Amino acid sequence: MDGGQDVARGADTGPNAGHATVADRRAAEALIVDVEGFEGPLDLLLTLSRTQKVDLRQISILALAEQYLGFVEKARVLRIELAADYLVMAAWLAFLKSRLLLPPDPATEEPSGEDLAAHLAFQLERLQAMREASAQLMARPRLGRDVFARGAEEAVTVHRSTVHHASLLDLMQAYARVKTRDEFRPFVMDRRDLMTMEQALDRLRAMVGEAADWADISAYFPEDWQAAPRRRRSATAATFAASLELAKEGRIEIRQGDIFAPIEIRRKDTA
Amino acid sequence: MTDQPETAQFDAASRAEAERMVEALLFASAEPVATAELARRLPEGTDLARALDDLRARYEGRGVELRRSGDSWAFRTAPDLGHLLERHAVETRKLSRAATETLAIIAYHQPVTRAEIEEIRGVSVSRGTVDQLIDMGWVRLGRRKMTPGRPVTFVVTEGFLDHFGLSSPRDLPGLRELRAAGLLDNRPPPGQGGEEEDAQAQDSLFGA
Amino acid sequence: MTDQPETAQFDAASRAEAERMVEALLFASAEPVATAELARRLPEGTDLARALDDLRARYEGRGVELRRSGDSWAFRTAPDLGHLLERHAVETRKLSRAATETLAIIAYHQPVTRAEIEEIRGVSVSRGTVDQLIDMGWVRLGRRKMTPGRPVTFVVTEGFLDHFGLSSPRDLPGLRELRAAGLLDNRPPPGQGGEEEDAQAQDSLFGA
Repeated sequence: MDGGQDVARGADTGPNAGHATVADRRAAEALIVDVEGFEGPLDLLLTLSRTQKVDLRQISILALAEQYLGFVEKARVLRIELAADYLVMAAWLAFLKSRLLLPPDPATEEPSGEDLAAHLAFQLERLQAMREASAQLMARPRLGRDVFARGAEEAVTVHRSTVHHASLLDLMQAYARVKTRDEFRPFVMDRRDLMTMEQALDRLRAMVGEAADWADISAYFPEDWQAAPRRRRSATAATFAASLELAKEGRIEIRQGDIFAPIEIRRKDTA
Repeated sequence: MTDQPETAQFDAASRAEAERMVEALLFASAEPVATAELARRLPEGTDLARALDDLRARYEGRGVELRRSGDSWAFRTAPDLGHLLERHAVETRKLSRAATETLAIIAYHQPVTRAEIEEIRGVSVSRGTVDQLIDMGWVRLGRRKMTPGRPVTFVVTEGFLDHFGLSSPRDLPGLRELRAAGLLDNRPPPGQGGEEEDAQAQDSLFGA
Repeated sequence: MTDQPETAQFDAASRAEAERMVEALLFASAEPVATAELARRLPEGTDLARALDDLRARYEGRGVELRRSGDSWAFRTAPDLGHLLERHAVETRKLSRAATETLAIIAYHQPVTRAEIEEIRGVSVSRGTVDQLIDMGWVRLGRRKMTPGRPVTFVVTEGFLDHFGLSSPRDLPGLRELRAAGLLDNRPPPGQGGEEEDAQAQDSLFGA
């Protein structure tokens, strides 16, 4: 409790030092011990200002600055570490104090000590006002504590219905997709309906010896390649290509009466 | 409340106050409140029965009503206003791919059996898909096919034509038009079913 | 509703009906309902403002009251009956002093930036404090301020107004007196002639 005594005496630097009661001393002591409880230097200043027991508008900023500096000094003596912003405030208040005590320098454009002090007073008053407003707000009848909402909430029933939509384009694209789906598979030649030129050539070579008269190349298609359009088409192409090959070899003659007319071949007699 | 000494005035004030209290209690409660529970929560000497009567009369014909169920009391929305607490949320969703394809096949090939649809799509068609299209009013049953088993066929409806702005299913663009429109990028392999036009043209080229 | 051809009668009936409907809608909801939402749920042409006025008058002094918070409306039990309803009280997190002060500063000074809150409190505001207020649904982000850095601002929500029984931020206790006393002014420290660097330096001096 020795430290406490020190602090109590430390508060004597204030203007009310002479009339300090035991209670005041205790309060000042508590200030030091509870320094953690302060919400920053402005809060501390506000608390200190209450010891002046005057309206905040009449407060002596000079006295307040001295109180604060005294507080910081005591904290230093007690080896209580103060956060940096408390020290910054102390430095600023020391500066303010010198401004207030020294006659103003007419050459400088810097704000006067009075202006700075007035602003600090404004800040304190504003903080105090916000603190009171906060208390008033919290004291209002509050929802869930004093005032209540309907307990049996009747929820809105939502009837969901889904409307499906498709456009003509969707429809056409879907059809195109279905009809071309095979094309998007890895490409595998379907040889079942495909006659190669070699096949046609082998067949033609074997048969051409008998072809004395002009005949449509389709006559040379195997029976099972005549009907189905896809097979017939492949046979036509392969046999035509084979015919050209044989014509080149000089084994057959080839003719077509007109555009799109049947292509005919016959054996070429070699003299 | 009032401090008037006249009994009548005091009585009127306390009667109104009792009604207010019951009102607040019932309003704030999540569950209907039993008469006994109300009595327990109200100041002693409150004429609860009268307060409930007053309250019931006050809410008569209002948007909410005081309702009794068994021995408990609660505020409930007036039955005729129930519709205000309903919301009809209509969600527009794109028709699924399976449904769109099935619909397209029916439109292009109608009348078409389920087996035929499956053959064209190359996958089985779920009952739900066709049912959905029927539900939507875009597809209906056509005549049975005169083939073994007499399978049902599906055709598109007037509603379908309406929705897609077609005057007849024949107005559906053909594959060539689809291709011209860039909807069919690849040349189809020759001779695939449904490409009669193409096959025709080539066949005639080769003199078929 | 009535089929009477007389306009006056019809009007009176539809007026009463509108009031009933708004009553039902607001009674059904524990949360305040926005005016726009009410309008959406009511038949077209309903005079919503009048219905709300009628309803407010009807419930004046009752056990439940019609209350406005911002642009939303809700029925709430009368504040003087809180003692009856203690059992419905919900345990709320006790707010720290920093949180209640920050909340008050946001309410009275809104829209307000974090730097401004810090200047008023003379101490830095932890992120957690504002986050907690946002979490509780009492504070939300407002528009960015048109000053260098375009800092975000904070404003109070309709949930805040609802919780504290305020119709609008203008109804905050003592607001007028505070404004008259100049305590809501954004008064820069002397010597700050809009030179931002200077301001910065002094702000940090004041713990901003």
